[in-house]
Amino acid sequence: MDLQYSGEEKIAASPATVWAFVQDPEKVGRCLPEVVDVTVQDPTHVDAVVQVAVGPVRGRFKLKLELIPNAASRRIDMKVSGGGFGSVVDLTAGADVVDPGDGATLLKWSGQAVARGPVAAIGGRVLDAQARKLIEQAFANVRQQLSA
Amino acid sequence: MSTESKPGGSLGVAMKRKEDPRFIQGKGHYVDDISMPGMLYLALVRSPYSHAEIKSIDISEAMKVPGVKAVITGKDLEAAGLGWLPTFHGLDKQMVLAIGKVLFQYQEVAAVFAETRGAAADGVEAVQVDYAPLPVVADPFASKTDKVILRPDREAKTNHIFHWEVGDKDGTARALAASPKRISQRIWFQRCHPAPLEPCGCVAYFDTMGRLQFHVTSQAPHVYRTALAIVTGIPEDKIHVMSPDLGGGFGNKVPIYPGYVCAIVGALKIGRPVKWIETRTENLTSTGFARDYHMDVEIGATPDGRVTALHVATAADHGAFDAAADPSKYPAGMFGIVTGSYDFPTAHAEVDAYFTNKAPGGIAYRCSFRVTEASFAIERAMDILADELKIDPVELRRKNFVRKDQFPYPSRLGFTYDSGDYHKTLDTALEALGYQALLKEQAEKRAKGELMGIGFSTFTEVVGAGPSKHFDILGIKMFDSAEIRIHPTGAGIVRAGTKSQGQGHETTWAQIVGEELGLDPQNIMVEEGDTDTAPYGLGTYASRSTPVAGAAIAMAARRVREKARKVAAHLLEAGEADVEWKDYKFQVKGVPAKSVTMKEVAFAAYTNMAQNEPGLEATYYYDPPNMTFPNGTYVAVVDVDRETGEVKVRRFLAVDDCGTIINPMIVEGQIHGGLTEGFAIAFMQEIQYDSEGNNLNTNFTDYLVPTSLETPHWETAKTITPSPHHPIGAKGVGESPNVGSPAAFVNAVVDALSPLGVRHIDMPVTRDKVWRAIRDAEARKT
Amino acid sequence: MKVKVTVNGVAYERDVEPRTLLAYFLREDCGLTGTHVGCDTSSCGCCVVVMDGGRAVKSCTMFAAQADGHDILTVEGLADGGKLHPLQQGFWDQHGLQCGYCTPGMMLTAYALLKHHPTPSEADIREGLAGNLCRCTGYQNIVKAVQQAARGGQP
Amino acid sequence: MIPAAFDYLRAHSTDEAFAYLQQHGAEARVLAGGQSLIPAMRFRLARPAVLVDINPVRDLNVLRVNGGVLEVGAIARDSDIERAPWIADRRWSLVHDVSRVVADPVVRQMGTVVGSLCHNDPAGDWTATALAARAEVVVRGKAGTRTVPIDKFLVDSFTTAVSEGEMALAAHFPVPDDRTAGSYQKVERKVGDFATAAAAVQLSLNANGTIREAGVALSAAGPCAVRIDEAERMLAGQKPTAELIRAAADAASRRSAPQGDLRGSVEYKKNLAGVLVARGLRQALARLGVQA
Repeated sequence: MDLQYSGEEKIAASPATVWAFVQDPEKVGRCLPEVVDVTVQDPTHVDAVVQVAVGPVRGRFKLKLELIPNAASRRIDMKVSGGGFGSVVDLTAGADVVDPGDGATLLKWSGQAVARGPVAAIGGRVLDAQARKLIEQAFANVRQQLSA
Repeated sequence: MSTESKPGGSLGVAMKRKEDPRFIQGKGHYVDDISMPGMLYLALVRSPYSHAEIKSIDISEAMKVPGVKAVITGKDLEAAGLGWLPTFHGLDKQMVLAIGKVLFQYQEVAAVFAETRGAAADGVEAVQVDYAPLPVVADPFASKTDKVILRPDREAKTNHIFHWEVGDKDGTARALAASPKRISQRIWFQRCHPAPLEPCGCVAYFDTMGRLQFHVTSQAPHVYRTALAIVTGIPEDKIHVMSPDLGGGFGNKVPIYPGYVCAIVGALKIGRPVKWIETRTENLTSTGFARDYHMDVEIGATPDGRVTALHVATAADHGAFDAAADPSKYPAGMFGIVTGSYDFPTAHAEVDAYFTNKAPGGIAYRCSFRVTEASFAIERAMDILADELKIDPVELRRKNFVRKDQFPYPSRLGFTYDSGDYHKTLDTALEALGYQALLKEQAEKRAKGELMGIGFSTFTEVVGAGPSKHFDILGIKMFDSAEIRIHPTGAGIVRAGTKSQGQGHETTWAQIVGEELGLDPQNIMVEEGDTDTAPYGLGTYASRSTPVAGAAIAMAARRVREKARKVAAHLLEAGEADVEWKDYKFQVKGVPAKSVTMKEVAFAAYTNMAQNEPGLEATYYYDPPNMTFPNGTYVAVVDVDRETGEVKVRRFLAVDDCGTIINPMIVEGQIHGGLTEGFAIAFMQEIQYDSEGNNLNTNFTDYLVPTSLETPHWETAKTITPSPHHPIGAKGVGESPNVGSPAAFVNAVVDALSPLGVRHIDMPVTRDKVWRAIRDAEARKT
Repeated sequence: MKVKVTVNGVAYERDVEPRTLLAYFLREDCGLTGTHVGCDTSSCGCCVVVMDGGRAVKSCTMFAAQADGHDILTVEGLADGGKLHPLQQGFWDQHGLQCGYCTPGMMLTAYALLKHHPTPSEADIREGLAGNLCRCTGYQNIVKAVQQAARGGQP
Repeated sequence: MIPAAFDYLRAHSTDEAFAYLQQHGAEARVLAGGQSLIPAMRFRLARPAVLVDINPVRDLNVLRVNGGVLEVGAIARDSDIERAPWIADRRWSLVHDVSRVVADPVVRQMGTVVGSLCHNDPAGDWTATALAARAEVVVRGKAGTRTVPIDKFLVDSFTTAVSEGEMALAAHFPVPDDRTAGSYQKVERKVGDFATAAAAVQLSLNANGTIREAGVALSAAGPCAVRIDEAERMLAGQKPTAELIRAAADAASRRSAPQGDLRGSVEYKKNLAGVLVARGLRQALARLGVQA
């Protein structure tokens, strides 16, 4: 069960500012929707607890976030894995920090979620909606935090 | 058919079942009904990954969960010498709890013991396992490349488990090459699962005498006792296995599962009773699956439809461990029955098995050891041949049937069919069906563009494993046994080495004793499943109960009769030689009026036995001289909805020949149940894995069991061709309907679509597949 | 929490966790093991009991707390003293069971069906039982058993 | 499987239930039928900290025609509709059809209509029915009780206009006139399965036989049940003909955006959507004595 998404965010901040922001585990962790707690493990690893509320799926889920910056191509890749009770959700997302030349920045992102275990079997449809929302909201939060 | 049980003449009586009163009043006794003071609940941590290294298992959080008493992992078991268990036929071994890495999704990783079910589940959730995913091998064809070696623990560093073959390889190849007509088809019998309504489970504890008291859902309790003794080192006298009422088995309750071993180890380590009951998800994802045979079938024939040669090459998906519960000399089970009901001049069958990242197993779901796969292959391929030769599939079968006069028939792949009258069974079906009228209706419908199909399956099975010269499990020969004791008042008890899971042994075994000894079956108690009391037996599966244990009961009864004859002679004041058993009583030869009943003799055996040994009992261990070969003709009539791809089974007729019938009502019940399983397999069921090794059918929402609304109405009929070598001529019938029916369903659908040029559809025949087959065929036409 | 349920006419008062499912309350807190559990997705119907005289419910998909103050009929309450209920007699006469695991749920679903639909056709019965799975009988004899019960219990 | 632990609060009145929900907000879930919630809890997908049981609330257990609407209270069961004496009237044929194919006959004796609407499963049966019948949902929030048209009520997969701390009290199905009939066409692999595809249709005719109003909606054809506006517009005012039915069906098939899964491929489900709308329209018209 894997599910793909993509999107774009126009951010009113310079590419350099955006590039610095997306490499900061604390800041990126805080962008996760409904995040309740963020604990930075090291410069590229952060644990976060998010409150999930999609239909019947309610409760707190522990997520492990790994940031993989690629300075040359100004691309940041992220691995998010989390779950509970024998289920695992592996999200991979990546964003290209693009300089359209007008002083602002274009964040072109794409994401993919792979679910395993009972959550895939039962929550397949629930999961799709939740994973898409998680990734969309995270990148929207990046824009919000940078333009404020 | 008479339904009254009476002393003598209880064979063939549709007697009401003796075991029903407890079930209809909620007084059945299933494993999960057992609860004991201080009993702990065991729940298993399972892997979400299908192939991954285990970096670490952190049980600290779990141990803090209120109610959790202990958590054990593979390393703990390894330290106790129980890390790996030999698989059923002893040619491989299987991890109890994962050690080092996991090899299939939902594999057991850790065992949590807690005071309540809730606490056990909470404990499972708190165990932190760190996995490092490894590349996944999702089918035998990827496995064959050996790019990723799944089992480095084995000596041979390959995923190839075994090559098996039987028959004349070169002769068949030559005959095929020389055949003017030839068909070949890849036929995949998909992975499915027996899913008995009661999941597997056990209660294990060590009593004050240090004996392991082990209540478990087992179809073969004695084999469990011996295997556990060998594996755990606990002396066999200190192991008491009790298999109570079982809520269905269908082969799912033959293997010994990791949950059982963890329960025993837990009970020993913690010193309290431990109950393990699996969930439906655990049952479907980790216990014995069935089938998963990719079969390439080739048949050669003359233009007028005489078959010349058969070749079948199979790639078998055995999952992560080779735990297929076959007799040890038969890695591909009875697949050699693939020539079916047809007299092939030459044949050659071969099977290559491979490891994959899927659950282990393969032998289950009423399969008679791969007979379901073999029968589906030949019955589907014969329809493809009929289509190629433009001959009516009925005529093609009739022309190639083994004739009645050829029995006992030596098949080209090593069996000697005991008896059969295939033409009579076929004609019985055609007449009951009104075949000509159906053909006329089909022609009219086809003219209007409607899709109607008629599908046949004229199968022959091989059951009743089996003769000691060929068959053993863990070295133990596959005999079976019975012990009969008649009490002073003429009542009695029979104990057998089998274990019913709903087949009605408490009634049918009593009917055999009633017939053989002229006693009332209502007063013959039947007991199975308790290894402290029942004589040693190999259990109930592969339709072996009646052919093997049924024979043992008849033979034990005849030993009782011989002993009784001595007491009768004394009562009749006649020489033993002058006393004969006739019309269910002992008579002085030629003087029928001078006779005594078995009831009278039984009383005398305890009160007036003269010089004879008191008491009236006997035991018999029956080693069958040959297997038995039930057959049948099944016919499905279907209508296909072009717009939705739905297939409606309008009629289904099953004519079965299983030799002598003990209880027609119970036989009919077995046929109804087996046909419903065949229907489910043909149209609904599959255990599917994606390329990542994720199981997509892990519960009853996605692994479909048909309800009363989808299940067709079943028409049944019979012919009777007794087995010459069985004491009462019985052949066994439990698996025939599951063996024979899938081909009839699929043949009917393909027949309905044949005007569009469709020649084969793999099971399950879903609406989506049918709709697309129609759409693609119409696209080809324009 | 405290839960008081009348089961087969007998009042049971127990202290249970809120998450206790009614099926396990009946089996383990009341010791009535005739109600069975066969799945984890409310699919199989082995756990069906009858609430308040006429409503068939899957007791694995209901908390014991929801049954507080209600009447529950389980298979153990079907027979009237020694006399079998027409459904029990029907299942026995028509060979409507083999392993017995689905039988309690099947009979209680039929009990509620007959309460609301005393003279059902074969189609009504097959539709009414479509929430209960059986792996042994193929349903045909179960339908005949319910038809016999509807006729007043004679074979 | 055993759910995660939670606190159980039994409400005896709507006010009491509403107070609990306001107090616990996102942590709480309403327990009515529980036929979707409890299985999700058993798999620990749903782990609410608090369950508010509204089954004891007598005034939510209502099923009556009142002021031009069929009022379906929050704990009125599917089976109550299935067994209602008035259900055989052809004006209620859509609602009658769906009440016989939701889930399975035992689940329907606990499952509720309002619960199904609030759950808003992409393959839900009541959501598509509510669209075709142009129902409304009564929701109680901090600012009091409001009536939300179904089109506004269904927001996204498993998401509706009921926000945290709020509670749905009832669903109102307008009472159709006597020249109205409907049909619910559902294809499922077996009883109890989610729909592979499903179409809800309701037609009201003018005296001259033309279509006064048409409701056409699909289930299992997108994030949640979807109204096929184009088909409804096509049908309105027209005389029902075979070509019109085909055009409406094609519009539905075009609009259908299902996911491919074990139940069928995208192309199969899209085609099926059209087939079921056509069959639904034909059956509704047949129930009105019109052959098309």
